[in-house]
Amino acid sequence: QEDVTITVWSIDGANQVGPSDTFSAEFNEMDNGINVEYRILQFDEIVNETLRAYATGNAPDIVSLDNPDFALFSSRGAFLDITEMAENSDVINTEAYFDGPLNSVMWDGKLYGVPKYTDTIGVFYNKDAFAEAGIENPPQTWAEFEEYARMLAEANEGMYGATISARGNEEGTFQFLPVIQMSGGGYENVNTEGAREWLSMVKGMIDDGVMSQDVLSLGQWDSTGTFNSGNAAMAISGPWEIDRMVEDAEFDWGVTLLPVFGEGDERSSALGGFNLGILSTTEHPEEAFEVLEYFVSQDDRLFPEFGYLPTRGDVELPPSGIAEKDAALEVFQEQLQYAQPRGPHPEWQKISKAIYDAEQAALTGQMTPEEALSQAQATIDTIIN
Amino acid sequence: MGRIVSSITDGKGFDLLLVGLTMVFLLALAGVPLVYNVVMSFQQVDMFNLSTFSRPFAGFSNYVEVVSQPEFWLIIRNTAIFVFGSIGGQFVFGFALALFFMLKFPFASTIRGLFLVSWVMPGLVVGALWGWILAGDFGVLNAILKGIGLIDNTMFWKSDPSLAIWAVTIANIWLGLAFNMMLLSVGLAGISQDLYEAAELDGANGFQRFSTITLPMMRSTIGAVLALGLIYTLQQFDLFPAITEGGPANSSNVAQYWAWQWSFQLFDFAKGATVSVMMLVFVLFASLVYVWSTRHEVRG
Amino acid sequence: MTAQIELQNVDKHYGTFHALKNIDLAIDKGSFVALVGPSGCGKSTLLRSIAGLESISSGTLKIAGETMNGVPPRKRDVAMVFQSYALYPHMTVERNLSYSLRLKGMSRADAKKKAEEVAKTTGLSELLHRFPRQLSGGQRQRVAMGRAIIRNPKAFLFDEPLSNLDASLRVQMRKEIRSLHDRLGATSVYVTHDQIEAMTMADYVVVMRNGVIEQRGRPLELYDFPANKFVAGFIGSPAMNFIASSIDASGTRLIFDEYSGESIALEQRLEPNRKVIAGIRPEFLRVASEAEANFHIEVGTVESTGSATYISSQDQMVTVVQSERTELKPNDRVGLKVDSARIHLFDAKTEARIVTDAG
Amino acid sequence: MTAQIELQNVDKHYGTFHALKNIDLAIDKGSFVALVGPSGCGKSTLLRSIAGLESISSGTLKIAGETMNGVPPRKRDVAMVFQSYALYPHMTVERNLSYSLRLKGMSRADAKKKAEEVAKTTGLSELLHRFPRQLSGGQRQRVAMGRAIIRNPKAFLFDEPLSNLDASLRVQMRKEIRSLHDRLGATSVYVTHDQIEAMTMADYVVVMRNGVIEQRGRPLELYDFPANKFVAGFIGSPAMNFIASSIDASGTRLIFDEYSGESIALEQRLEPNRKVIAGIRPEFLRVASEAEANFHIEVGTVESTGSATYISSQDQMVTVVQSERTELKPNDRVGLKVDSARIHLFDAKTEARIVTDAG
Amino acid sequence: MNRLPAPKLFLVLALGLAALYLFPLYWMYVTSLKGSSEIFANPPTFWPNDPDPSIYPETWARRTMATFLWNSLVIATGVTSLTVLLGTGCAYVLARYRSVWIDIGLFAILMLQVLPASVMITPLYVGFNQLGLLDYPRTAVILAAAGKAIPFYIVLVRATFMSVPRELEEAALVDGNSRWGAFFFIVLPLARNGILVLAILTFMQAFGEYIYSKSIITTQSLQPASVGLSGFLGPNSTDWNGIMAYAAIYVTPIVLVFVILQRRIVAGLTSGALK
Ligand SMILES: Nc1ncnc2c1ncn2[C@@H]1O[C@H](COP(=O)(O)OP(=O)(O)OP(=O)(O)O)[C@@H](O)[C@H]1O
Ligand SMILES: Nc1ncnc2c1ncn2[C@@H]1O[C@H](COP(=O)(O)OP(=O)(O)OP(=O)(O)O)[C@@H](O)[C@H]1O
Ligand SMILES: [Mg+2]
Ligand SMILES: [Mg+2]
Repeated sequence: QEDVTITVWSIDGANQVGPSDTFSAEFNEMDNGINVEYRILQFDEIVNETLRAYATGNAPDIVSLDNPDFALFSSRGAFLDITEMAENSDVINTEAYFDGPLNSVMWDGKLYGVPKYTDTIGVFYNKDAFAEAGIENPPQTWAEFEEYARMLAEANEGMYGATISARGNEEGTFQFLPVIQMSGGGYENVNTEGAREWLSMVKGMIDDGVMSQDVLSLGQWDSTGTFNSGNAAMAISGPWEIDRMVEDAEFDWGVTLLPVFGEGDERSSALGGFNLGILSTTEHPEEAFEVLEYFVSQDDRLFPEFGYLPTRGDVELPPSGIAEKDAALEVFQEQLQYAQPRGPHPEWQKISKAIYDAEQAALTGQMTPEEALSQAQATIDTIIN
Repeated sequence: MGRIVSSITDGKGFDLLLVGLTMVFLLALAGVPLVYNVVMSFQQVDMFNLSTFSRPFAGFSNYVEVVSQPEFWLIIRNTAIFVFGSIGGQFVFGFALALFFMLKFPFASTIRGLFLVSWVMPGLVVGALWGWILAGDFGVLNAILKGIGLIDNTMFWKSDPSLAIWAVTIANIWLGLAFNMMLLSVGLAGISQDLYEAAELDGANGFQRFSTITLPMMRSTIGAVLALGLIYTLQQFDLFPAITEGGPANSSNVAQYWAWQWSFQLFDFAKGATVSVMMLVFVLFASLVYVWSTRHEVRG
Repeated sequence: MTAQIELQNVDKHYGTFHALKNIDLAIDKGSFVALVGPSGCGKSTLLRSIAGLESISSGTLKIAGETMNGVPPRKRDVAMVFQSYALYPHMTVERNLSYSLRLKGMSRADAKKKAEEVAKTTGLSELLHRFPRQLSGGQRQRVAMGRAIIRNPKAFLFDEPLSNLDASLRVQMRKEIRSLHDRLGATSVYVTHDQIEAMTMADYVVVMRNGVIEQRGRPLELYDFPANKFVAGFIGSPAMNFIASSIDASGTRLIFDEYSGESIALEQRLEPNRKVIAGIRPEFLRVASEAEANFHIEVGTVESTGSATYISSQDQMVTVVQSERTELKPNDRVGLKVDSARIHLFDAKTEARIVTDAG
Repeated sequence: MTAQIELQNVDKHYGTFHALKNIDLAIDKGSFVALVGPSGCGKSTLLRSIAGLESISSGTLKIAGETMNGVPPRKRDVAMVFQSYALYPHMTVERNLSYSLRLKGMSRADAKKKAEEVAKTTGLSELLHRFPRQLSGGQRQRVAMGRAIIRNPKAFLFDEPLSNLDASLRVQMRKEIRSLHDRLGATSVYVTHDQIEAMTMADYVVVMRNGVIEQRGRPLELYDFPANKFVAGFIGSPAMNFIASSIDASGTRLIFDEYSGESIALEQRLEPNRKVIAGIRPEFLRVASEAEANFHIEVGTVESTGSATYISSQDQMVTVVQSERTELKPNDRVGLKVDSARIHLFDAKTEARIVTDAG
Repeated sequence: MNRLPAPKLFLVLALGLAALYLFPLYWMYVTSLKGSSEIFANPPTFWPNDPDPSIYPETWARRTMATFLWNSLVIATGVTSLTVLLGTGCAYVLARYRSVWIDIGLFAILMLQVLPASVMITPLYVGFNQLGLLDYPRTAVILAAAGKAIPFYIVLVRATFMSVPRELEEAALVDGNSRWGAFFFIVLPLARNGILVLAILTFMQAFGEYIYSKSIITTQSLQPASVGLSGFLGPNSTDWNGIMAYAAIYVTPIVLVFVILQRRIVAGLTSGALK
């Protein structure tokens, strides 16, 4: 009997080894009658490549998508409904997953995939700089965040008070949406007072040179790079930075939860991470599911080997022995509890564009926060209804 | 049969064969997709009917929606800045360099060859490089400008809405300069030396020789370079994702990037097609300019 | 008179090719100089050097007393008709003609009027709106010509300006050029292969060979007293007949060695037994009766242009021109008479003219 | 003899310009035809039509009996020398010469040998390895010439092939072309502006004007019996003198109206009082004593080429050629004698020759 | 013209301009040698503190650049051959005549250029899928990219053909050539400089071809270097010095080859009529 070939598309493995490429290769080695063919795609491309391939009947069997993109496919039945298969599976246990990640693979009460890994954002801060400025604790509220940033900024030494990513793409939404959410809004309802306040605050910081204007164009990775090289005292970013920071940063650093508006207010944070799904066009659903099960069975290796946070509560994270890293991990695990998903909505991308466009319009001063957010709201309303 | 063969070896058949083959190829590989896009701009498209031609008809609704986007006019303006700024810069600097390298001095052609580097570099690399060079805080352009005292404050090339489109334009000028220079050089070399000699004896100084001999004799080359420059600039895509992603707040977004965003970020293929069809107007204009320029060209 | 164009020890090399060799030439203001010489002898090169289109390798070039080495062409204020025409292909005839005027800032209307005038003298009136590619060869040449004569420069340089024109047009243009030259008091250098042009238009003729000036003089001077065999052969058409000869033992008779030793009395006594070349112009040979004949030839070809008849010997060495038609046929044997005063003598070795008192 | 090239009612339009008008011409196999006419009359166009480079607008063109309309140039097997040379700039002289042979499949070595031979006859031996851009104008023309004569085609078409050569080279090339023509038994059409070339080389001369053939005949026929004033004026250099005249009341005397009514007896009786134009060739006018003179002129210019002296009247209407030099000076009044048998008469209106019995 | 005051001065000026222009290239090399955080240093360092050339062999091996570059070469060669083959003749015909039809042809060719590759790819992909061409992905990319390159090539080569005197072709016809012969042996050699320049430009463009390859070629071992490079450009893990090293390896050989070829091209730049 001929081997069955299962194709897997993901963005893992481009720069360093990632879970999907590693597990695919391992599965392939096993010689169990199923071959896995793995293809790396770029982050920006994976959705439209999959769409096109799906439309022309060349789709892969398994694809790994960023969680807000997942609904685009599941809502149209492009992913295989695996609710039953999962129920019968020994490996996959839907109850074990965190709510946020699990929500993103559900549509209409059915399960269309499994969360692969997750992440979220918090505030990194330069402990040395804090000490020098005489600040003892990391900021807890946005007001403190601004106050400290202004204290820490040293324009002529090339040191900014803080850095974020307000880039005009999903990354912008990723960092801005939590602010909306913690001020009582959501993606359906973006024009909150807190969001307006926050935008004015950040705009003020940019205008005063406390934050670089380049936050408008820097991605999270590059933005945090300026933190690592000592050019910003605080950075909003996520756990994927930890390893690089351990290696590069020549100062003491720590992580704290994303600030809130008032003490005791509702917390929120972004929910990042990828999901895995089987496309409904697959000719070998069983074998594909087998592959999926194998991937899930390796979840305990996600953090130690790849630095990704697992999406399940039932996976132990052994300490790495690096104090800063372990401390950071703890913060991020706590933060994860407040993380809220983006969407799910089949037209998430348009909603997201409305959100980051509003953020950019406000921060560049093209519109007041009020105008920007109400315009976004109008756009979102037409999409949702 | 014999007549066909002899027409192909000696007559019009030869011309028709040469043009025909190429035209068929082009129609298949460029004409059909063009039509596909035009059709798509009048339809409702989603992932399921991407590969068929029969889709629900949408009339002009795609156009209406595209035009009513708040960023629409901003993008038109940016596209115009980008296109005309790029062509202008590339052409002027390219022509100046081409003329300069027509002078006889040692290693002229070798050094000219070096300028082609920008053509050699893949768009992705150029985009990334300029992304670095134009960065606000750690960008080398700012460091240099500060170093020689041209500016005091950091210029946020990529993030300042009033600079961003120019930043991309600068990078694009750099990218297209070599193309312009090389083609204009070839054109210049085709002008017979006799004419310059005659003009010089007629009392024309350098500038007059340029304006009365070089320019008119180069008319078809210039027409080609400008028309193609316009089309090329309209297709220039790599720089945008690498430098500004159309941001901040669409202040450097242009039609071609917008079309891409519609199709591949928002997955609204019909709108993407709609924007690209609107770009036809620009190209129509370029094509007319070009065909006009060939009207008076001079055969050697 | 002052020299308007002056070349001193001018040399020009094309790579290893030595195109002009130590040229010394002074051309007076207002004079008309014809430059003749075989194809490839350096005539165009000399003109181009004067115009400044070729840089000379060494020597000095002066125009109107000013040293011109290194001065760009447009500052030399000379007009030139190119052998290759060099018409501006993108301009109509009218604009070709008026180009230099417009450059000098003449108004469009004036330039146009001037162009129309020149077009009239060159017979181009009908063609003012054509482009060069729509013209015949001769029409193009006339445009090239017109482009030069429309100006009023320090010097005119003409490089075979009439070679593609028919006889009557040529006669007319010849007159036109010369009268223009006189009217403007211009200085002209005129390259031509046409003997009549050179002889009738020029004040002076300069004969070149292989990059060297062989002789310079008034037209008839060259015709009557060529400095050497080359010039003698070059000036005059059909060319002078050369017959290898020697002086007899007494020094008073010339023996035509190639014609069975027939001989003729010399006007003057010369060194006995000297080997010489006798040069006799075809127009000074006459078919003569047996009694008168100085020597004999077998007829090779007989050609007539109507006004002139050429009788050539079978060995192609001797040609006779006469204005009457003839009944002679190939292979006829015919006696020729020559006036001994009309014989030019050249040294058999150096080919230089042997100067006799008679001249 | 059969016609090798035959044109029947050939017309050619360039857009609205009618360049060839109803041309009928048959050229016999083996004959050498000279095509002459003023600049722009359509000579090059006619050659190009024969070669197949221009498609004719109407009419029939046959070569060797076959209709050639629409047949591509290469199948016509003609060789052509272009007025503008059209040398291949990327090939050396040798390869320019041997190109057509190589196309016919001749081996490289043979073609090279052939090229060397041709180079010898055209005086290009030294230049075989130069590129066209490194040649002088005359040298280029010789390459163009050589490229044609290296072949053995059905017909040779020459478009002013010698216009840039000096006199002696031209004489030599003339002989070369004609002897080549005879050797190959070829058919040649030869465009030229040089009277001597046309008269001495050609078996037949065709005179064109404005796209129309004015006359066709043996050279001396044209000279002696020009069909009309145009041909009379075109053939012969310097051109025939034309004097507006009339026949007296008795029909026996010709009155030179423009010369204060001086007159001369006619050989034959003509229609009385008819207005005519008298044509007298310059070579048949003679400066004469008061007693002999038929009419008088004021001398305008006196020019001498050495062998010939041109005396023109002040009004430029009359020119006299004589072989002796003269002492005459401008403004002298001089009497001229003409042999009345040498006078051509043309109708003042139609300009056609008036045929008298005397011819 | 050969009476320039100071060729040396021009040389210096030319070198200065070239240095200015080539700065981005220099920056690419320098960046590739920097450490990953030094890249973000403010102010930037003009020479790496601790240059590390081992990045080159590392990148070469880790990114399987040999395979990628080979594929780029295959694709670029294919595109260039196809373009030259189909484009040259067409350009020649469009240069030879002057009529309304020619105008229409030129107009059509330009209009076919209108859509950016990123928009063309969807219909092409659909079409190739139906024809089964996706099973020969490199061939498919070659066809698609040639479709993009040909109009350019035609318009530009046409300008070159315009400068070849018509009479030379006529002379060749009279010498016994067919239209083909005259085209190949007379017209083409005289236009060769323009053709060569454009072929090289086409080659280089095709060497960097990205959008079609990315979508059509799904097997990594068949992908060209541009797609390989884009693999680095993820959102969160960007190894900039690796990218620059990759880019340097990618670009350097072509730059060298080109500079060498350039001399040859220009050395023979002598066209134009000869009377
Ligand atoms: N492409 C063209 N368009 C319009 N008119 C043309 C074109 N080519 C030639 N002519 C005209 O046709 C006529 C004949 O031209 P042709 O070249 O045959 O003259 P030609 O007798 O060879 O003259 P020449 O002795 O000066 O070479 C000329 O009046 C010329 O202006
Ligand atoms: N660029 C060049 N390189 C090498 N030799 C050249 C170059 N230009 C001209 N020559 C040679 O220089 C010599 C003189 O050329 P020139 O053009 O002055 O001759 P010319 O007297 O005008 O002849 P023609 O009467 O044939 O026009 C010729 O032998 C020619 O071959
Ligand atoms: Mg010359
Ligand atoms: Mg002609």
